[in-house]
This record gives sequence, C-alpha cells and structure tokens, in this order.
Amino acid sequence: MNKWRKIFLSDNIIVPLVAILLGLLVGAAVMLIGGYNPIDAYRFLIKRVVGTPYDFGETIRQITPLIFTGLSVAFAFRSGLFNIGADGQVLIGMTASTAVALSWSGLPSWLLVPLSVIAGGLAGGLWASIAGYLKAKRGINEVITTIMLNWTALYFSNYVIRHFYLLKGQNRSEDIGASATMTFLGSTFSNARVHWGTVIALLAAVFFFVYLWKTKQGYEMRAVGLNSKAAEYAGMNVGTNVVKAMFISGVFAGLAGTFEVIGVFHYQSVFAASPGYGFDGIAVALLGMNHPFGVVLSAILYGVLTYGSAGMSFGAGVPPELIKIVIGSIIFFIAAQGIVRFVLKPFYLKRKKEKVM
Amino acid sequence: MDVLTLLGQLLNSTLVFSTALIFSALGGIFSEKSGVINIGLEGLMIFGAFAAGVGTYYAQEAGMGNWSPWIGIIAAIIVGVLGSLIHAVAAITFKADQTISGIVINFLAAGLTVYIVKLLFEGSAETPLIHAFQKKAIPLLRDIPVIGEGFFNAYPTTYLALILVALSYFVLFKTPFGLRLRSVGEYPGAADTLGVNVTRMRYIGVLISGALAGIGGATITLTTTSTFAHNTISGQGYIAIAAMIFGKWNPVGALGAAMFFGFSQAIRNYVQLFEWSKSIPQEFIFMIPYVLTIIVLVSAVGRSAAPSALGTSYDPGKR
Amino acid sequence: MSASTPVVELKQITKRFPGIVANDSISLTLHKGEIHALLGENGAGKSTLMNILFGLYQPDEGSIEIGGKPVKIDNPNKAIKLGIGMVHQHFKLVQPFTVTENIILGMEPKKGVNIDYKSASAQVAKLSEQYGLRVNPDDKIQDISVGMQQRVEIMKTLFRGADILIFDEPTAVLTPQEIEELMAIMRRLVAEGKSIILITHKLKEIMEISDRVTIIRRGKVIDTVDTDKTNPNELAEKMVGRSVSFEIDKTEPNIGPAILQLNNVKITSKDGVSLLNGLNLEVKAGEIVGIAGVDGNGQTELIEAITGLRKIDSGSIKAGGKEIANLSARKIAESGVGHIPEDRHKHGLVLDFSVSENLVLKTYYQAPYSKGSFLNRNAIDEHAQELVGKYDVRTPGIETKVRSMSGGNQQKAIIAREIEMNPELLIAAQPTRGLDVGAIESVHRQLIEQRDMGKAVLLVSFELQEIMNVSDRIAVIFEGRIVGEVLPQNTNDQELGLMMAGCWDQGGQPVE
Amino acid sequence: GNNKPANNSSSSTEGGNTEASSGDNTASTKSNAKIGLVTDIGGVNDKSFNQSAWEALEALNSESGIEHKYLQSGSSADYIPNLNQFVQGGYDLTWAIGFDLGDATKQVADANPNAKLAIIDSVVDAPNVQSVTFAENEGSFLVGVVAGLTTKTNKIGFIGGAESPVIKRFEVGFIAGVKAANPDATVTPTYAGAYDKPDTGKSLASQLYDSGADIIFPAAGQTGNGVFNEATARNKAGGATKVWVIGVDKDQSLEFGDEVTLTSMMKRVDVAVKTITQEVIDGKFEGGKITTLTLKDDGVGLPETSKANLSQEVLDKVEEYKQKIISGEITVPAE
Ligand SMILES: Nc1ncnc2c1ncn2[C@@H]1O[C@H](COP(=O)(O)OP(=O)(O)OP(=O)(O)O)[C@@H](O)[C@H]1O
Ligand SMILES: Nc1ncnc2c1ncn2[C@@H]1O[C@H](COP(=O)(O)OP(=O)(O)OP(=O)(O)O)[C@@H](O)[C@H]1O
Ligand SMILES: [Mg+2]
Ligand SMILES: [Mg+2]
Repeated sequence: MNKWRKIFLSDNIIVPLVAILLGLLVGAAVMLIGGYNPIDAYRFLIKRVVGTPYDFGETIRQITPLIFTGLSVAFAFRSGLFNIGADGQVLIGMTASTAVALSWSGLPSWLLVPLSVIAGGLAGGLWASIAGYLKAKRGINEVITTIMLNWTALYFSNYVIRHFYLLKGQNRSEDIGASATMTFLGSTFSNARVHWGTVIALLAAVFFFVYLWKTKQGYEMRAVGLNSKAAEYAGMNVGTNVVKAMFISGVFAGLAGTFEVIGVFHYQSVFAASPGYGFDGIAVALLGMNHPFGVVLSAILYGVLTYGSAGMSFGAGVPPELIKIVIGSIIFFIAAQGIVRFVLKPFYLKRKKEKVM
Repeated sequence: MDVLTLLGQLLNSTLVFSTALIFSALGGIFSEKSGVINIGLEGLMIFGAFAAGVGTYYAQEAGMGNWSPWIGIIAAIIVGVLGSLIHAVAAITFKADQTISGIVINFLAAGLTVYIVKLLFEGSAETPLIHAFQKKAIPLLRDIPVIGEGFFNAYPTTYLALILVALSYFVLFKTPFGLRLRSVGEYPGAADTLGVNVTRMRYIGVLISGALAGIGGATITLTTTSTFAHNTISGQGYIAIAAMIFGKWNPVGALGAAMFFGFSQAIRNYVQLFEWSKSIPQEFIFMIPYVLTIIVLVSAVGRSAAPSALGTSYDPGKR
Repeated sequence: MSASTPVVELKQITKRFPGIVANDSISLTLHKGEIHALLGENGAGKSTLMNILFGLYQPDEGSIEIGGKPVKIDNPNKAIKLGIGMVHQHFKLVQPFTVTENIILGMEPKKGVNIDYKSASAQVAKLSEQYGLRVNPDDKIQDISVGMQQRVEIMKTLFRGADILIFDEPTAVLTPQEIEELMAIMRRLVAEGKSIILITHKLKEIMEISDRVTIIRRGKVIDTVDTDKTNPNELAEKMVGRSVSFEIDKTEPNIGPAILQLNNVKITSKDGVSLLNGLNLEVKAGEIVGIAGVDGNGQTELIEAITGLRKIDSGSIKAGGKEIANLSARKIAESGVGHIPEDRHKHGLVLDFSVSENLVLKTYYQAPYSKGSFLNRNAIDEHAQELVGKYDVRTPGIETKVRSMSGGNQQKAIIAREIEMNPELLIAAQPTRGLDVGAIESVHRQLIEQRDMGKAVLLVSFELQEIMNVSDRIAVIFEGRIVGEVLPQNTNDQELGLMMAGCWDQGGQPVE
Repeated sequence: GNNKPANNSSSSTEGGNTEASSGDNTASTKSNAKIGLVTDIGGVNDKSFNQSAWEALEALNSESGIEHKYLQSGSSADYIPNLNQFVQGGYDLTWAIGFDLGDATKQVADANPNAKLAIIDSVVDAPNVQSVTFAENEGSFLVGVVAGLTTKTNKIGFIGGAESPVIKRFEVGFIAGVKAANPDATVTPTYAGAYDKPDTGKSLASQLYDSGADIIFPAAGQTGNGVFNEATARNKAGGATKVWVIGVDKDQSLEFGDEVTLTSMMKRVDVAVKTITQEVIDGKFEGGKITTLTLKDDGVGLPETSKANLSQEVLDKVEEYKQKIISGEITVPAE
C-alpha cells in the first residue's frame, strides 16, 4: 500500500483534512435537517473534549483502547489477514489480566502489574492464534473463525468471571487491588482515569513500525501478506507467519482489554453483549490506512468524536447517534479520496496526469 | 414427543433464525461474485429492518391492512438499495478500499436509522409496533413428515427466501447476466476486453446485495420483533458473511450454512429444555452454535473459493 | 498482399505514463490482408500502442482511423464493434470458466433467458474445426495447457468476427509445434482477408510470416520496412541501436563432478495421476543441461521437487552429494541451489516490494542484510545499487516498486538475485520468456558464465533454439521421465521434436 | 451494530410504565432545581426503563418547572464522565439509571461528597446517594401465581436475558409463585444469553411452546419481543392450546395486546424517580437511604388491565397472596 506514502507527499496531507471537514459538514447538514444547531453542537463537542483537564484525561482514556485494537486489525491486514476477532481477543485479554490480578493479589505491585499485562497480551495472542492456526493448517477463512471466536470469547469470559471471580450479588468481578492497577497522572487530570496503557499503546505503535519495516521477521510477514506464493518460493514458512501475525495482532487486542481492566475499571463486568472494542478497531485501522502512526492519528480522531458526542447531546440536544453519521462520512471521504480531489480540484490541485494504480 | 415431530419442530425453529441470514448471505454472494467485498451487510440489514418498521407502520396507518408488511418489504428493498449505492459509488466509481466503504455503511446505517426514527416518532428510539407477517401453512406439503412441519408451515418470507435461493442459483449459473457477473468478479480485465461493462455489472451486484440484505433485515422486523430499534440487528450481518463464506459463495451452499447456524442455535435452545442441562454452566450452552461451527469447518469444509478479483478495484490501466 | 487499402491508421499517437513517454508520436498503417510485425525491446511501448488501438488506454495525443474513418475508441466494446480483436500478452481468461464460457462471454447465445450452452458449444466446436484449433469446448481453462489457452484467446476474437487481429507476443509461451500451428492459423486468417498486427521478439517468426515490420525504440518509431527487403541482423540492430550477435560464444565445457543427482524420483498427484514417474537425471559441475519437452510432461514438478516446493513420494535427490529430497525450500537454497522460477509474477517477485527488497528475497535474514533481528537497510540498498548496475536492471530507482517495471527488467532482477547467491546449482526455468533479443542475449551469456565458473546449470525451456544453443547436453522429458539424452551438436530440431513426442527410440541416439 | 453497546444492563428489561401516572397531586410550587439523568446504553427513548425515569422528570418539569437534562452512555466507560458532567456542573440531583451504574455512582459520589445522587436498581453505600431497588421477586411471585392458576398443560416457561442477580430474582420469585398456586405445574427456566436478540427469544419460545408449555414469562428486554411474536403467531394459526406471555417491567398488553399478554410484572421506576426528585425539590433529600420498592409500596405488581384475561377468582387469589407477602406471612425467595 503506497497510500501512506502518498499522504506525506505534500498535497496529500490536505486530503484527509478536507475529508474530515466534509464529514463534519455532512453531520452539520443532517443536524440542520433534524432542526438542531450544528455550530452549537460542534462547539459543545470540542468543549467536552478540552473543556476541563478531567475531560481531556477521559478523552485520552477513550483513545487508548482504540489505538490497541486499531493496531491489532492493521497488523493482521499487513500480513494479508482480516482479523474481525479483535473484539473477542480484547475480552480474553481482560479476563486473563483480571484472573491474574485477583488470583495473586498478594504479590507486590512491581511484579503483579507486569504479570497481569503479560497475561492479558499473551491470552489475546493465543486466542487469535487459533484462527491463525486453522487458516495455516486447514485453510479455513479467518473471517468466519474470528467471528465465531468473538461469541465464544464473550461467553467464555463471562464463565470465568461468574464462576471464579464474581463479587457477590453483583454482575462483575471483585475489585482488583491497588497493587495491580496502573493509573498515573490522575491528579493532573482531576482524577480522570488516565493510565500507563496510553504510553504502552504509543510504544506498541512504534513496535509495530519497527517490527514490520525494520526487522527480518517483519519483512517476512509483509512478503507473506503481499504474495504468499513468492514467500514460499523464497523459503519462508507461510503457515508459521500466518500464526505469528495473528498472534501479534491478538496481543495488541489483548492489551486493549488488559488496560481497560487494570487501568480504567479495576474490575471486569459480566457482559450481556460484546463491548465492541474490536469493531471500532476495524474502523480505526482502515481510517489509519493500516499504518501504525496513521492508526494513532485515527484513534485520536475517533476517540475525540465519540467522547465529544456526549457534549453534543448535552449542550445542543443532538442525539448521540449523529456522531456515527459523522464518523461514517469521514471514513467515506477518506476512503473515496477521489471525491475529495474532485471537490478540491478547482482550488488546489493541479490536474495530475493519469494516476497509476 | 416422537423423534420425527421433534425433528420437524427443530427444523421449523431453525428457519426462524436462518431466514434473515439466507437473504443477506445471498445478497453478499451477488456483491462478492462481482468482485466487491461486502462487509456492510450488517448495515444494509439495519437499513432494511428500519425501512420495514417505518414502511409497514405508515402502510398500516394508511389502512393497507394485511398488505402492509409487503409495503415494508418494498421499503426495505428501496432503502437497502440506496444504502448499497453509497458502497458502490465509493468502492467502484471512486475505487475506495472495499472493506472500508463497507464499514462506512455500517456506521451510516447505525447512525441514520435511529436518528430518523427519533425525528419521525417524537424522540422515540423505537418504531411503533406493527402487525407483522403470520405463518402460513402450505396445504398438502404441510402433511409431509418432518419436512412439512420444518419447511411448509412458515412465514411468507421463508418461502420467499427459499424461492430466491433457487432463483439466485439459476441467475448466477444459467443466465448470461450471471456469467458476466461472475466473470467480472474473477477477472475484470478479461470481461472488459470482451465488452462486458465491469462498472455496470459491479454496480448491479452491489445493488442486488443491498436489496437482498434489506429484505434480510426486514425479515427480522416483520417476523421476530415487530418493531425497529437500535439493536434489532446486532451481529446478524456478520453471521451472514460467515454463512456466505461457509457456503463457498454458492446460493445453495449459503442456504445450507444459514440453516446450519439456525440449527445449532435451535439445538442450543433445545438443550435448555432438559433438566440435566442445568448442571452445565450456562455459558457453555450459549457457546454451542459458535463452537459447533468451528468444529464443522475444521472437519468438513476445505479451503474456500473466493472470487479471484474479490477486493480489487478495476482499473484498465493497471498492470 | 493488397498494399492499397489501409484498414487501420494510427496517427501521431502519444501516451505518457508518470515518468515515461511510452508512445511518442507513433504512426502506423495496417493494410488489408497484411501481417504487420511490431518489433521493439522490452518496454519500447508496443503493448501500450495496441492497448490504445483496442480502447483499453486513451492516447494523450493523436488519432485513429479505421477503414479511412476517424474513430474514437474509448472502450474495448467500441473496438470489438469496429471489428478489432486482440490477443493479449498476458492471457485474459477466466480460469474457473470453461472454454465455451470464456469464448461466448459478452455475447452469449440464448434460449429464453438461459444461456444456450448446447448451441454455444456447437459453435465453438465448429470454429475450432474450421481453423484447426482442436480445443475441447467443455474443458475448464485452469485444466488446459498454455498452448490451448492461446488458441482459446484466438477463438474469442474469431467468435466476435474480428477482421483486424492484434496478437501481442502470442508465441512467447508456446512450444515449437504450437508455434508452427499458430503460424498456419495466421496464414489462413489473412488468406480470408483479415489483417494482423503481430508483436513478437522472435526475429525468425517475423522473417517467416510478416509482410512488413515496424520497429519501435523507446516509444518512437525507428523505421517501417518490408520484410523481404531486410534481415534479422538489420532488424536487431535497428531495434537495440547496436549490433547483436546471435551466435553464442561457447568454449568447450570443463566438466567436473556431479552436482545434482535425481534417482528414481516419483510424485503422484492427489487424484492418482503420476507426475514424475521414476525420473533419473544428473547435472555435473561446469555443464548446462537443457530439459526439452512438451509442456505438461513434468517439467514444473521436476523443478518444484528439486527446489523444495513440492514433496516427492519416493526416490532420492542429491545436491552436492547431500540428500535434499523433501527438505524445506530454505534449506535447499542454503545448500547451494539457485532458482529462476517459471512464473516471475507468481513466484519470483513480490510485486509491491521495492527493487532493493526483492533483491534480498532469499537472503534478507543473512549478514550483512540483517544484524540480529534487524534488517540492515544500508547493506540492502548498497547491494541493490550494485546489482542494478552490474546486471543492467533498468529502473528509475531501487525504491521503485517492481510492479511498475517491464517484464524484461523484472526478469533481470531475478537473475541478478539468484546468481549473486553464488549457487553451485542454478535452475533456470523459461528464463527468457517474453524478453527481447538484447535481453535474451544477456541472459544466455550469464548462464554460460556460470557454467564456465564451474557451476552446474539446469535449463528448462520450451524454446528449442535456446536449448540447442545454450545446453551442453539435452535431456528429453516425457510423461514424467527422462526418455533420452542427446548432445546438441549431434541432433536437430526434427529429431528432438520426435523424442519430445515420445518416439525417442525411432529418433535420436540415447547418449548412454 | 458494529458499535455494540457495552454491558447491556441486566436490569434493562422493559422498565416502568410509559404514562407518567403517579397519580398524586403535586403542589405545583415552582422550583429551579437542576436535575440530571444518566442512562445506560438504552437511552431515554428506549420505551422502557430509562424512558420511564426520564418521563418522570419531564412530568416534574411541567409541574414545577425544574431544569432537566440527560446523557446517554455509549459504553460502560462513559458512566463516570457522564455522571461527572452533571455533578461538576452543579446539578442538584443526578440520577443513575440501572444496575450497572452502581460502581460509577459510588466513585463519583465519593469524589464529590457535596453532590447529591440517586440510583435505580442498585445499592450504593455512600452518604450522598439514595438507592432504589425493587422487589422483583415479589412481583414475579404474583405473576407466577397467575401462571400457575391459568396453565392448562401444567408446563410453564421462563426466559431470562442472562443470569444476573436481578434476573435471578425474577426467576426465583416466579417459580415460587407458580409452585404456591399449583404444585403440579413445572417451570422450565431458560436463558437467551442476551437482551437484544429477539430472534433467539422467538426460537426459544417456539421450542418451549412445542414442548408443551402454554405460558412464558420472559425477563429479557428486547429478546422478549420475539416471545410475544411467536405467541401471537401461534394463536393466529389456531393451535390446539392457546398460548400466553407474561409481560415484564411495564404493562406490555398496551403494546402487544390482550390476545397474548396474560398479565405483566410492573416495575414502577417512574414512581421512584418522581418521589425522590420531589424530595430534593422540597429539600428533604436523605442521602444514604436505601429504598426497596415492594408490593406494599405498589413499586411492583400487576396492572389494572389484567382484568381482561384474568377471572375474578384468579384476581382474588392474587390479592390473597399479595396480602400474605405484605404481612410477612410468605417470604418470597430472592436467589
Ligand atoms: N467475504 C469476505 N469478506 C471480507 N473479507 C474477505 C472475505 N473473504 C475473504 N476475505 C479476505 O480476503 C482474504 C483472502 O481470502 P481467501 O479465502 O481467498 O484466502 P487466501 O489467503 O487467498 O487463501 P487460499 O489459499 O485459501 O485461497 C482473506 O485473508 C480475508 O481477509
Ligand atoms: N499502466 C502503466 N502504468 C505505468 N507505466 C506503464 C503502464 N503500462 C506501461 N507502462 C510503461 O510504459 C512503457 C511501455 O510498456 P509496454 O508494456 O507498452 O512495453 P512493451 O513494448 O509491450 O514491452 P514488452 O516487450 O516487455 O511487452 C514501459 O516503460 C512500461 O513500464
Ligand atoms: Mg484465495
Ligand atoms: Mg508488451
């Protein structure tokens, strides 16, 4: 995909920005039709995000799992796999972290926190590897298996929580002790639930970049993703790479779950329906053009819009569903850049001769 | 209860769940056979469920009585087609990544439908209840053992689904249209050089998928919920995608896969009727359909045969 | 030849791609009943020009006249209506469809709303008979040989009643027999009053069949000449811009110990068909062994078995004395086996990788291209820079994606990569397919250089001339076995042809 | 949807009554109190639980002019910021609607000791929070009695959303009611595993009816819609036995008709919200108080419309049990 490179080529940095603008305009139009005031709505959206240190911190909290799941989906894409299963991998990651944090709550923090993080990542990775293994060994399309594994993960997590860690009379696990939590800078953000996971998410993006483009294993993975036959010819083990790619993808997703538990909630709920982190991840990955740094940017955009949407409905009475229309439109315009270029043509872009590919 | 009656009832129950999947999976097939990935089935189903809810309601208000659900179906087709048009424009005309533009549909559908419902019904997030379809038994066929109870005492939509499976198979594999549609999904370059209009065929494929997934969504409103709300469709679109792949992009295969999902769903419910099931943790019972699917995939179904050009936009200048 | 009526006139056609002018004000006239050859190096712009005539590309400048009338051909459908048919360089066939389905696509005979398969098959069978094409209408494309696929391509145009036919390198993938048959078909077509533009790199074919030749170099027309007033040397010189030698300077081989030894190798397919049937073969250091054979007699399986891409059922394969049968592709490569694959797009390259990334496709994990777990970009780029110069790979830069390079240059990159690994055994499968004479010359020179350095070379080619010119020894493969071996100086085309058809005992003398 | 709501509140079964009919005659003293309300993912127009609560505030707004606003939660992570939005915005009372908001409410209450909060369906132990829960088991007992007396087949079905403390109260109370009225009847409890899967509800209902049950009590939110649909279809088709559904949270006969709705187990969320909000307006808010609305308070119970399908005999029996429960003669199990 040379889309990413294109973005950094001067006139292309402008296209995503205009896409965002157009998306907001579509949202405004829909608001006007519904009889709402779009200017107020967007004003309150921004206010909700940057109005107070607390809200700013909460926005960061909102963005963090999006980075992880976005990276997860993007990493799989880069290796030629469509991981619809980040959702389940998040849940499994949560569950493993919760289990570790509650089972060994006596351990000191410096040991318990890393253990719980590792458990979450590993569990997410292994769960994803099931789909990878079935693809590699039996040629079973990962789209189906990951969908099925999502539901399986939902019920499996509920089973673990309800049968081993349930807080009596509640619909959630017991509380995770302070020794297993990862909050930081809480006071700076007026007790917003900011946690170390954000830093680790950014590191994960850097890892993604370095791994895929700077290491030999990443080179293999990209080769397998782009042309598995040639990879095989060159002596790479396609099956192993598929499993490995799913594993790493699952680790990212698992970590999203981990930090929701030990960073944000400090307990795990019994879910009646999937929390949907993974599906957000698909949108974030695609919006970020499957590039790690693109994912970070798109997670920020996505997080800001979703967190800010409450401000919109609070301040301007706009139904919160509207934000989905805005996000959908932005993705639409970013994907269909042709439209944006068309809109821009009279203003900026010199007509390009024949676009290749 | 004897085994045959039971089987008939299980089958009947199976169809409740599978009918919507059949429509939507068929829709997916038309789109993907033409080479356009349709991850937006979920959104298209939402559009359909919404249109059926609203359309049927207004038809009833207008005094159309028993015809109202059919108006709902037509509304679902129209709205489904309009929704898929967005996908088509982005993915085909503007050569956007097909997965992305499918996701766009999911977002827009989830947002727009609830937003419009709120505007139409004074803030209510749910459409008013409607008189939905009723089951109709087919006189003679109904008396066939097992099959009769299983298939021929069903909703009109179920019959429609079965007819559409046959029709889709026929259209895809016996008509010039089908040949062209498939050629465009396999090798658009070849089709183009023979004068087949790749863009047009793909548009048609995607729009048909909008119509069919729309009916799929409508089925849920018109036979199971009688109302449309934000969670009327929650994941069925993805299961339909799974059914389409499981069925190897073949209408009959998709029918089988959809029935299989429905059946494992029915099994999972059926198990709960027995006292002994109480000793099994509930969550494991809930897992049955999904785990069963994976097991069947592992043991029975081999590699899937996606259309070769699936996911690629067509550019005659591309080498 | 009726030199009078021009059926096609291309006037001052210019077509630009980013960074390159593929066609630079090209004019060309095709007369009725003429076979007009188009000759030029890889990347000269031949396919581009023909794609413009067929409506796949739009010219940036220039105009087209058909039968004297100016036309605008903005899609293939228009071209078809104007009676133009094109057989593309890369086949445009839908693999899972049948021959009939591929041919009728777009103008299907109908019965009611159905496709009338019966009458369609009958029509296809009739066409097939009329032109002696011998295809089975009900076979699926994925199951038939390349030569057969070529004929299906031709039938597609005939079925549409085209009388202006464009053949873009139709012979590149054909066996000698198939080429002869194709020539015969072309003669029959012009005899019926059709006109043909033929693109080929094979001067022999041009001399044999064409009426006129237009030579293109770097997007410009160099000259148009009557075939009977020219000769291969002149053509080659005009095309490349320098003189080309067709004779290959080859010293006597200096043969060493056996490097590759196959003993009674057997492979049976899943459906029980015997692919390799007790194959024995030996290649020694310092010699080039050519494998001659009709497509589909086990060449592909032989190569896959040696290189570890396919498991064998029984027998032994030794490289440098070490058993390598059923080892992984990587192990085998590391034990000194280089492989120029048959299909460069499918196997040889990751088209969306850059030139430099492709040049380390097999060595990226070794020093100096990797240090620890990390790639060493500098070393990779340096290596690429060096190879691009040394092997004359023409590319705008080492960061360019291979996809955008011409086939010839893609092939050069693969050869560069494989030779640079310094293998003891080099396997070259169809190494010159689709290359221009200049490029072919350089590939041949490199193979011989390897042999002179004491390496063993196994050459698989459908190009008999290539086998005869380059090999030191020829092994004929038939139905999964080596049925005979001959020395090139002791044989000729006819004899080889007979052996390839399975009649070796009547033909050549087995060497051993 | 691809943006699935988190943590579908276990208690978001269809809640409360749509018409704000607390029936009392509020002295319409003007008030400029600011009242906030945070919903779970259902939103205030969910035709159930959240809606009942919101409508109570709307009613108060028209009566005494209070200022009122709501925030809909997109996921469970939104609970705390949404509560904070009101609390830090100086609202006089902030409502948290739903079992799952318990933890969030506790945290926000502790961090803002001067703020006043109230929660439905969960108990929060904090001096500035009023908690309201319902004795779902008692109400369910009564509809169990109805079912036990009405069944012709002596087989009755129960469909829960997912196992949780609240749903367990429904199940246990219901079974106890059936057994009390009709020891021969058996109840088959089943679970759908979700509150938003009408197709599962329908298929479960179909199997329960096939297995001989003639009454089903679904406590499963939207999943229950499928149950009503299946029952309607069966009755229209004219099967051998007439089948019934017992509505939940509000009077569902208003929605699905008397044809299939035997009776409903009502939960008066609106009453609770109105009462406590009024207390704040009147300056009588009692932080830390836990209210459990029971049969005695008419917080749970049968709707008036039940008369349509229930004979006087049955209604008398129901009344009899109701009195026994109120008097403490019968203790209905809760788990
Ligand atoms: N129906 C679909 N919807 C969305 N994405 C799909 C669909 N089918 C396939 N894909 C994506 O396209 C890719 C190719 O799928 P496919 O089943 O052809 O696998 P493959 O890697 O080509 O293996 P095989 O050797 O079995 O052909 C998959 O990785 C998957 O992510
Ligand atoms: N779609 C395209 N985009 C960009 N460049 C292209 C495209 N098609 C062709 N080119 C470039 O135009 C030039 C002419 O290519 P063309 O395929 O016409 O050559 P050719 O003469 O047919 O070569 P060959 O003998 O290898 O088939 C080459 O440099 C090629 O890289
Ligand atoms: Mg494939
Ligand atoms: Mg060419």
